[in-house]
Amino acid sequence: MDSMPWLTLVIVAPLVGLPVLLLWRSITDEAARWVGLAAALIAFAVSIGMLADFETGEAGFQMVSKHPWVESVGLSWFVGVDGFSIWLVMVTTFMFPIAIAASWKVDYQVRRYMAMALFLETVIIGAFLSLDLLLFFLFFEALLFPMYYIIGVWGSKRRIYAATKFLLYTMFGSAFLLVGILWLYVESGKQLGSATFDLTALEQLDLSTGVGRWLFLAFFIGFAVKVPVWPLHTWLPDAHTEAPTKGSVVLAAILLKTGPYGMLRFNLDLFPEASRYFATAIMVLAVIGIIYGAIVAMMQTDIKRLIAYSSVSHMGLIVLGIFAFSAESMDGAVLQMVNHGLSTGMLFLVFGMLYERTHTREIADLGGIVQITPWLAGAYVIAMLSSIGLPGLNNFVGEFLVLLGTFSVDRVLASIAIMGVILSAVYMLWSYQRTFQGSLKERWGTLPDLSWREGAIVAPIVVAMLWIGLHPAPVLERLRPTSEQVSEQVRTVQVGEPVEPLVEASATTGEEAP
Amino acid sequence: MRTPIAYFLLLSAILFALGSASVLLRRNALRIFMGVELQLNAVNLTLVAFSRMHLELDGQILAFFSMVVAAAEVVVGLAIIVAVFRRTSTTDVDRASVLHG
Amino acid sequence: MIDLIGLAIAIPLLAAAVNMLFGARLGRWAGWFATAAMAASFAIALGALLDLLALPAEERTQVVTVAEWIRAGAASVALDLRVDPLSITMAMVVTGVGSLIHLYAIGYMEHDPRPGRFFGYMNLFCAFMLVLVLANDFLLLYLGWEGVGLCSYLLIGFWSDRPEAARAAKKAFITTRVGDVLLMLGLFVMWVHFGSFDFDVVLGHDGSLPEIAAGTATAISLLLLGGAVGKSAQLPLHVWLPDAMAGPTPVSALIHAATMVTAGVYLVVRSHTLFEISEVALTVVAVVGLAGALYAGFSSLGQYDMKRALAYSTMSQLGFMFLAAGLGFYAVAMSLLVAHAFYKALLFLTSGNVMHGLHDEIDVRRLGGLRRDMPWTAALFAAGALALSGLPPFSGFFTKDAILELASHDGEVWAYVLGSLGALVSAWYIARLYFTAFMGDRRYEGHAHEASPLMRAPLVVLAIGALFAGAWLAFTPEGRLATFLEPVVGHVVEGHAGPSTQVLIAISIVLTLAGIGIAWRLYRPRNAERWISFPEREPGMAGALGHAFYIDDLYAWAVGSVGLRGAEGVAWFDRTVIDGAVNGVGRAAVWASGLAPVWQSGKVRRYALTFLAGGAALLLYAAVRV
Amino acid sequence: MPLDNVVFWVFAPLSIATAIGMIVVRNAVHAALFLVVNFFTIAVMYLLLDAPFLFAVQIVVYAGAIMVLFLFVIMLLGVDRGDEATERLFGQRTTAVILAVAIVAELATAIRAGIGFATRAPDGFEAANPDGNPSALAEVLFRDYFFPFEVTSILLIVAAVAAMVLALRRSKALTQREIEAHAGDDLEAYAMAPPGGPESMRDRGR
Repeated sequence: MDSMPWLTLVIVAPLVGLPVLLLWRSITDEAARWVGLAAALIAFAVSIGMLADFETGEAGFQMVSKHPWVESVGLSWFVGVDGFSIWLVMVTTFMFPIAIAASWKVDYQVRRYMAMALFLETVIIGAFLSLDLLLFFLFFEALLFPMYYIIGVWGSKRRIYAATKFLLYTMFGSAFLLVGILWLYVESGKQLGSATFDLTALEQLDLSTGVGRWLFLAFFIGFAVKVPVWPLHTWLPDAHTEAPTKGSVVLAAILLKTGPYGMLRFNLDLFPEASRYFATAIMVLAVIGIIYGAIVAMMQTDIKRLIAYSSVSHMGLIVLGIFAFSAESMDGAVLQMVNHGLSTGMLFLVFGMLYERTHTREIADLGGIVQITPWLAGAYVIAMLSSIGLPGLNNFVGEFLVLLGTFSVDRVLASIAIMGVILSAVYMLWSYQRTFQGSLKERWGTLPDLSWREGAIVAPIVVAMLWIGLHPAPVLERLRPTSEQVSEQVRTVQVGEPVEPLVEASATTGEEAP
Repeated sequence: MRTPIAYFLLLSAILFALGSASVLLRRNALRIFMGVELQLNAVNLTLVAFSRMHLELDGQILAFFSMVVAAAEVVVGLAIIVAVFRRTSTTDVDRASVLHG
Repeated sequence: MIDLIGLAIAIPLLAAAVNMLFGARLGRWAGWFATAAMAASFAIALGALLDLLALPAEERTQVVTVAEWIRAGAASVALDLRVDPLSITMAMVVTGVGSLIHLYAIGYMEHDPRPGRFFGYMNLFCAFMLVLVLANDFLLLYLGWEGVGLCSYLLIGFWSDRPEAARAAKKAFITTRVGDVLLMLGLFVMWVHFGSFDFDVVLGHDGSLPEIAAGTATAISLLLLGGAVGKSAQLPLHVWLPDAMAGPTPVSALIHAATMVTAGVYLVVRSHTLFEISEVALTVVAVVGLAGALYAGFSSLGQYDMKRALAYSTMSQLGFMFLAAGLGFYAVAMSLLVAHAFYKALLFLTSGNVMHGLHDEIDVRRLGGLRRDMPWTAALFAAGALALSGLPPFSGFFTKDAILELASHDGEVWAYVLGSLGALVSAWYIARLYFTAFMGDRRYEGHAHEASPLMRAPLVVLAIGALFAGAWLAFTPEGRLATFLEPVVGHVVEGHAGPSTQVLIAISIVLTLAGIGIAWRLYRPRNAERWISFPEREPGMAGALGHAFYIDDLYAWAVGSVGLRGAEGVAWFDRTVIDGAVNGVGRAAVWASGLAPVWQSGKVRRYALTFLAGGAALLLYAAVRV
Repeated sequence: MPLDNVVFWVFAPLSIATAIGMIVVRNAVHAALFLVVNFFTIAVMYLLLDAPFLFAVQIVVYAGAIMVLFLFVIMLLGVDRGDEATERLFGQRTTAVILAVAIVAELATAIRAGIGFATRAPDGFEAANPDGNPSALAEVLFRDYFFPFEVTSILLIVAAVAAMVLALRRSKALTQREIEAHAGDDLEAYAMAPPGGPESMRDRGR
């Protein structure tokens, strides 16, 4: 607590590269890349320091630092870390240097590209660490902007369409979120005497059942678009497909996590009663998402789209774990956020390497690649196996815990959700068979295998996957107190009368009704 | 001075309406411009009439300024018409609809 | 040596890593390296076995903690290894037969460009298989379970440039994954009920039974059986096994005959207490096994591809093991498992010799008379066939027929009658393979070269095991293996119903000879034309047998036609309805904003008109107000 | 009938007639000439309203300078005829006429409500123009309105400069033949043309 202000440091760490990138206009592309990588590595190093200072076994927020910022509106620089956010920050700082290194071959506007990447990293970390709702919202919205540019400027053919869709769709969700936040702000002014965005203060608010439920929905829609929860998912395949490799990696690995993280941090904390009330409905949506995403993934002819739909499926599992409210499933959900970041990130990464060589995303154009690039195929296989939840690799642990925790709460939903495990094997292996196996097409005769640089990019992820897969204890033991506390807190809440509030609430909260 | 002030005002109204009609009906930019000048003159007439009625000179002063500004406006307006004509060889304002939504 | 049992897993694992990463540098030494690793592993397992034998019977369950794996909520899974008679028996099979097959594979894969990867996968497989059998809890078992599935996938698809291999690999993985998911569900129920995955808790220890209601036990047992059925290629999840023969032959021998497919039997035997609490589940095991034994036995008769015929034979034999386990004769099931590992590995490897000598020709219609070109191979195959057919004093007799005998004594008439029919068919199909492939006239071009000594040596060892292992394991009054396994599986009280043992033995011998006799009548050299033209004469029957009663085709139709159509429908729904709605909202907004510019026509006079109209309206307003 | 009444009733109809003439004639030169006459009539009205200075200014500035400019531009551009008879904008003519009539009616109503049709200007305007109208105006203009007056001068300078800038030929002028070659082109085509339109237009003209 009284040592280093780790959280503030880790938020601003990526920014150390920005002055160089922004002010030194004649910087060479190569130097710009190194500056970007160095800044991202500094951030990683700082986050290691944060992790080292983290007290294992504590449930609440640690390393909290709070400074008034814009006092006229009650905005304060209020950051803190707990068992949930620490791992999301870790995976962010871990994946960013990798993503930056993976985009070494970008040669258009490199200086701006790197600047965007670093700015994006800062706002994502900021979103994970903010405990002030307005501060969170600022970061949450600010991350759209660099992502919009990364897709729109460095993306592939339909990038403008995808970037616009991404931006508008997520802004649509955020509008609800903003209304919800402002409502709480006003409400806190009434109840606490002074209006505030402070999460720990807002927790104390006494909301009527109806208001709580409407606000829950407003928050939920805001986060559900980001997750994305079925049926709000269609921006994701377009954004993933058109984004450059780095964009896809960051989008899949980190950006999507702000959605479930928001649910975990805000929905469950602020509206426990409504969370319970809507849990079954949301779990049903999540299970639909799992199965539906997998089925649609199966039918894709474009690998990046396939991976994107597999994300829909996997993110459904995370939401399922959150709203099952058992300590195991919550552990699993958070772990799965990390895992999904690693495995899907790596899938995009490795496929991006293949794409650099072949310039096609169509399954039908590929085939037999394994014969000439066994190492690349091997890396893809590892990512694929992780993604389909093979024991010994990271995803299994999370998936297993989520399903186990869910099963103890709702057997039927868990039993349906587990079909996703079969379907994931189907679509992954089928696409692997058609792209990497079979007879080699002549035009790919001379593809080079993984270079040392690419191997060095992939290797840390593989190590992390194996580490989490074989020895998840260090992650879980820092996670467990928090998830136990949160799940306990939600489960002890009584669900109020189910019918009356909605009509009444719509009369009082008319402006936020969708 | 036996003529009621209202007659001047009515004349001014009619001239203004006719100037407006010229603006609305003609397509030649120059003739639209002439319509505008007629409108301005109609208004000047009103100003002077009221000046007479209220026994104040301010109305005349305003009319005077109006004339000066009109002169400036005509200079610039005609220059614009000439410039547009140079590019497009027409003074038909209906052809100049680039700024449609 | 018991404490070092972890090394039995670690050594092949390490060797696998070395082979996969640096296989290219090792070149031809990769095979020797991998075999050495397996031999070391075998030595450790053997040492553990000897240590175990030195202990008194009741102390023969040892748990070795290696590390902790998962701890979340209350879930804690330690990386414990269990060394007890059952697991060490399995470990001996895996390492012993595994070593021999590795040795054989050195010769077999001689000309392959990537031996490093092949042997890496093989070693990895053995490591996972050992994790599976040595696990002390179900979660670790599950790790091994999926791990061997992965290796099976990688090895079936090893020649990935062959489309049928890639397809078969995918099919194998996905089909077994269906079973795996059932197993995982079983684990969940287990967790909800016991709050633990530990064998001692879930299965009871030191003879005490777990505290569980019969209904829950049935649920867990049937879900576990689901996993076993998938992995052991039993009805109805058997369709992957015949296709899996697209992999290299040592793979078929090791994974799809000797070890991995027997994991299901191991699982049932291991969790027998649960199955016993739920009587229903045990009966289901027996029924599934018996049905599989018969179904696969007849299906084998319709195959012309030697390896496919052997695959169905494997399935049939596994059916017998399930039958034995279902009837409660765990020790016999295990001894059949051990014996089968020897003779089926031998049979596969000899058919591998045939492929090796004849450029991958494996269709018996284009073989024949191999006895003359490949005398060693023919003799070795004959040894395997004898062991399988169940003639005394060879292995099959002491294992398979022992099951029937016990069934009869227990008064399980239906099991005995149908099982005997299965035994007859077994003798029939294996004799058929020998007669058609090795006897009669050559139907192939050129010269089939005999396998090299390096490839023959392990086969000889296997042949000795195949012929006599059954006898050796059974050769004490109680049965040597049965006594050894007693601390784990309990003692079988033999019944006294039905005919006496002597009569049963006589019947068994007669049936076996009858099977061989039928095969001789149908497939002897001078009838070659007849059986080769059988499909033309009896297309219906030949088709049903050859397609294994069309179950696979039914699945293919269900998946390929119904399933894919449905999935296409969902994808269409996603594109047009869900995304259509999203884009529709966008289009609506664009359309709406397109309405406004209609007014902004760009016509100056229109603007002037509007302006004037506004002025007139304002004046009118003023006039009305005043 | 007093003289001013007579003058009014002579010049007011003339004013309206010339305004109508300006609208209806086809030839732009004729329209301009009608407008000149109209400005004269308005100048007379100023005279009637005891504003002799504005009378003079009206004649000099409007009827003289401005209308000469108009005529000059009409002649320069050669667009003295050909203002099309057909109306292409739907309902423009009808609406315009209705609006014109409506405005007259509304203003008449307003005048009637405001000052009544019979109100006459009070006498005693001479008191406001002690030394005659021009000097009285000068008194007010250069005392009360001095600053706006000076601003006006700046405005005029700016306008003059602006006119020069606008009329300046930035590139080589189009030859008459090129203008004719593009006479039918739509303005939009040039809006779509790349920057440096005249150049590209010249290229296309070749």
